[in-house]
Amino acid sequence: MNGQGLIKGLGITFKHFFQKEITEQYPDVMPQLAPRFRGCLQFEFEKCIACGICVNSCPNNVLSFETEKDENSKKKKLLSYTIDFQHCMFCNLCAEGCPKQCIYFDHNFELSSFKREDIKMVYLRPAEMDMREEESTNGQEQQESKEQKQIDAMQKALQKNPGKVLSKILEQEEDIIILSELMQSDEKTAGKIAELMVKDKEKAAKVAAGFVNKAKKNRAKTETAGEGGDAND
Amino acid sequence: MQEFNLEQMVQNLEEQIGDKLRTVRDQFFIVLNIDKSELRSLMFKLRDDYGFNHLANLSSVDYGEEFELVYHLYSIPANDKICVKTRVVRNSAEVDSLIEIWSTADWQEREVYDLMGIKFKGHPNLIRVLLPDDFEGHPLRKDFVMGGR
Amino acid sequence: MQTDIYRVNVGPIHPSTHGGLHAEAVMDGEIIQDVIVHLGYVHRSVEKIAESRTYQQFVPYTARLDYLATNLPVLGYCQTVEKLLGIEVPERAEYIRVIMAELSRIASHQIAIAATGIDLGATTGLMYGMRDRERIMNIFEMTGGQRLLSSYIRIGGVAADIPDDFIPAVRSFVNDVPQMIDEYNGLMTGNEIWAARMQGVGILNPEDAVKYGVTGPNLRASGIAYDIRKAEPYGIYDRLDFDIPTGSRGDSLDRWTVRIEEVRQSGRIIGQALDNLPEGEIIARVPKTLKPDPGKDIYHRIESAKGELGYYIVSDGGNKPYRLHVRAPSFINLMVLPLVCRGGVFQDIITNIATLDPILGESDR
Amino acid sequence: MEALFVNLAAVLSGWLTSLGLSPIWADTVLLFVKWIIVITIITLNIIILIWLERKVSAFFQERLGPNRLGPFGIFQTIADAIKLLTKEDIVPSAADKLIFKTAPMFFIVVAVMLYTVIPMGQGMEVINLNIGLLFFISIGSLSTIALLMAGWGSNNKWSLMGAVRSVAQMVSYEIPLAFSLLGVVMISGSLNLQDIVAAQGKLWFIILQPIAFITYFIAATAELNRGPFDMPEAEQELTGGAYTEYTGMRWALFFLAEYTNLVAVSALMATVFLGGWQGPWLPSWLWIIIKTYGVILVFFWVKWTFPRIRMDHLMSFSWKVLVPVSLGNILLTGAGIYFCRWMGWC
Repeated sequence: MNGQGLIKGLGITFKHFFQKEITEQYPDVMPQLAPRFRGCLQFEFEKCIACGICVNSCPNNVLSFETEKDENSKKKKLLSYTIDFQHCMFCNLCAEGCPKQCIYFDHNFELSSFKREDIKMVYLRPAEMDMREEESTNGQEQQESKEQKQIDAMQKALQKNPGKVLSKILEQEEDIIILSELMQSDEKTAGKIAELMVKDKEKAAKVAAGFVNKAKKNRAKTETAGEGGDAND
Repeated sequence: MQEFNLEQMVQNLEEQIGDKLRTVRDQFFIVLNIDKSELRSLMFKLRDDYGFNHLANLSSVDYGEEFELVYHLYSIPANDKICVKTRVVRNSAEVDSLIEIWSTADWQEREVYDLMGIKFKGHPNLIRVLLPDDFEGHPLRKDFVMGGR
Repeated sequence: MQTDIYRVNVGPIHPSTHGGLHAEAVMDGEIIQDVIVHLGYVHRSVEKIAESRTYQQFVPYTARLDYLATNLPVLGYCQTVEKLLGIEVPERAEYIRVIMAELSRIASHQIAIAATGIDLGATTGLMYGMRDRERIMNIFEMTGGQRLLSSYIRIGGVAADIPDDFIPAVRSFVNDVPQMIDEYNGLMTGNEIWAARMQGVGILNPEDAVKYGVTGPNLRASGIAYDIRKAEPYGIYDRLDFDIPTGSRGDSLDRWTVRIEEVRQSGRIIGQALDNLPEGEIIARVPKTLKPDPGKDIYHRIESAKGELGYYIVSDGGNKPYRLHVRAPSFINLMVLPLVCRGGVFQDIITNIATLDPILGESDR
Repeated sequence: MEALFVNLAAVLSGWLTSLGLSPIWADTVLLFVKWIIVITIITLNIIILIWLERKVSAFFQERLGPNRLGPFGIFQTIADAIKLLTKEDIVPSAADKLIFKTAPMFFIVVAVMLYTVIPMGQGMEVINLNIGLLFFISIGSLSTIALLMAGWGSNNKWSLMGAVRSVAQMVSYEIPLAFSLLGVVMISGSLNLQDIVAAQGKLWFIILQPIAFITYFIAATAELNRGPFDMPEAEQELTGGAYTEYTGMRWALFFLAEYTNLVAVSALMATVFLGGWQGPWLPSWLWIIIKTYGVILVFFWVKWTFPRIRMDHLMSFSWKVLVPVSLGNILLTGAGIYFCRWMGWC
């Protein structure tokens, strides 16, 4: 007391005078957002199965949709999906309930707009979705999607345990290691091999062997080049 | 204030008040259902004889023909708890004010009056507290017509 | 000398009324004769809204009651519903909830500290309080996705498991708590001007405090060590070791120091919860539609940052509450504002509002 | 460098006489030119000061402060001035219009008048008044009337409260303010500010009169309505005090006047206690600027650290602490001078 407190306070502010500023330099420097940050609500029309969980779970009637019953498949068909964003409370209840993860929050937080109408987001059924559905009635798309699923699974397996999967098409362990290394660095290769392995195993073995040979050659080349360089020095 | 346990207290009260007091025990509280004519005297007893000095919550529920007033009482520091309920009929919704017993009843009663429309006899300043003075109706009643989106 | 009594409207639009509080001061010169509090400027009819929302849908609304301590009102509501339905919350969720609740308490108290700073003219105090609070906001963003109204606690547990960098962030914050408190004390509490403005201002004696139903730090500042976390432990508070800071005079300075000490105690609680954080589920199996038994009612209360926050829920067997009442501590604490202001000078109104620390979103509901 | 401005003035006056003006007219024109220079300096200073205060307060609070306009945001004040100039000039319908409108002008005129006597360098002042210090104090106290006019004219309770408070405060703090300067006057034996500067050739009066310096600093803070004594404004309590109803340029004038006062009082402090324009190496007019800014920075530092004092504490502090202490200081100074003479030191 008797002025000591005053001097101590002056000391604290004086100390802070020389400390680093904590101001965020938005918009020059965009803020670092946490992965779970909830910015703008996004909707993916093609994934939606029109189950209505999001609409029912929304506390503030932000979400609404229109559906139509498809006569052939007796499935609900989504016609339009509306997000009246001005009432959104960012509670995440819709996204948590969604079984297909087709409604989610992205990281865009600059949501201001000039007009009230601009806040409302309306998603209409894209025309190509209907076209694709017609194709799928021929059974083509179903098969395609089945194949795609297999390829996806194969690719995952390749990434997880390349040795075991590749041993089906390659024999030498050295080659397997080379190829798995190659696949880790290049996703395209992995995708191609996975696709071939599902469709045609023999071709897959050939292609794989080709990749391995190429990799071996490359390696040899770089090695010799490195040696040559050393010699020149 | 003497040493007591809640069961004993309920027994004593039942003896003193008679059939105007009906005790219900649920999972969380001992509920004293009291006729509204005996409410004030019961509350005085609870505060002075049994040390319930903290009126934690004063609320009301609309049950159609009747309103129920709910008082949750606690004692500091003994930490006993009890719930008192009383009912008033909708058409003449009036009950004794408890402002003399606990000053905290002041705004809580005003709130109940404001939102549920129950009058409190003996309240010195029974005006709306949350809604504007010219508001019509009592929104927490079940028959209140809501506007909006 | 004959003087006229005149009325000054402090609020609803005024720099230091913490939101839409309207205190009509009846003044005789600089001396306050009376203060008439007008409420309702932030009234959003939360209780009526609850009647048309399902139990789960109402969760985000509770976050908007005490928006400065967002997890505490949510915690109170979720616990009330869980108690009503008999839902057991997993151990891990209980610990995470305690961490989030205490972080919210610190956040709320830091707002109180910062706002008191600026209300009394120490602008720099505001910045330091807000700066430290920002770290809690970052932790909330990390876990719940939102900074202010994170809506992270759910009925049955919490919405998602804590992310990897959560524990280091909370740890470093908790470790810095004593240093922060030293800074607040050095800049403000120890300052003679500060002490002179607060000491003996707005005295609330313990009898009045209990009579008026005042709870929380304001009650403890009057010397009554009443904390629901100790008196009627909920969650896992009975397993945690912490003290209840109390004051002796019940004046503004006591209310201020009690809050600062509570920040320290909350830091202790968080440290213990982090040490004992078990592995396991984070949310109980909760049915999609919650239908409590008809006619059942419950009053459950927690120690919020402002005091006793209670929910009274009546069920009619449907998936929506038949009646929901919020016992808002700020609403009831504000009732003593005229009492503590009377006889003081005009500037004391500001000090008293700041140290009673009401939050209008909660008091007006 | 040293005599740059003095020589300029001499050249100008010589040129004027060569044009055939009588010396008295030449002096008048010269005075006019000096005034324009002073006002330009004041305006420039204020532009810098407002920016400086925002920057300094930001650094105290770990912020960046203005940083958008120009290097380090130095043009921010100019942008603000343009904004304020283009704002609508609102006069409340219930206001006492004449008083309301004249109050800011009165305030700034009084503030600018203070510069008449401050020596801004060796031989550099508008008028070398032999009662300079007395003039400064008496003109400085006039600003009370401007604040009272503003508060009364606004016809608003907040404004009136702010005005009444500021009158009470400034009247009470005038006394310790004047008393603390008396010690200096006693030692130097003159009210002329140039003489006071000259008397500090060997030793600054801050060393001879430390108590007077502290009491003067506190009283000056109160006179300037700066934190922790910013009663008349007190945003957090009176929402703006005497200035509540003012908008646009009228409002800006008040702040210009406050900063003008700040510079004047700081310059006086530098003159009376910190040796004035005297200093090695650098020219005298640079020394006074450096010293003035040093004092201003301390004012900033104090304002951005302390909470606002309560009105009744403020009054009792003035009457119960500052007045007795400054009176005691006069007694001590008198005794000291007597002692010195008795010992034959001076």
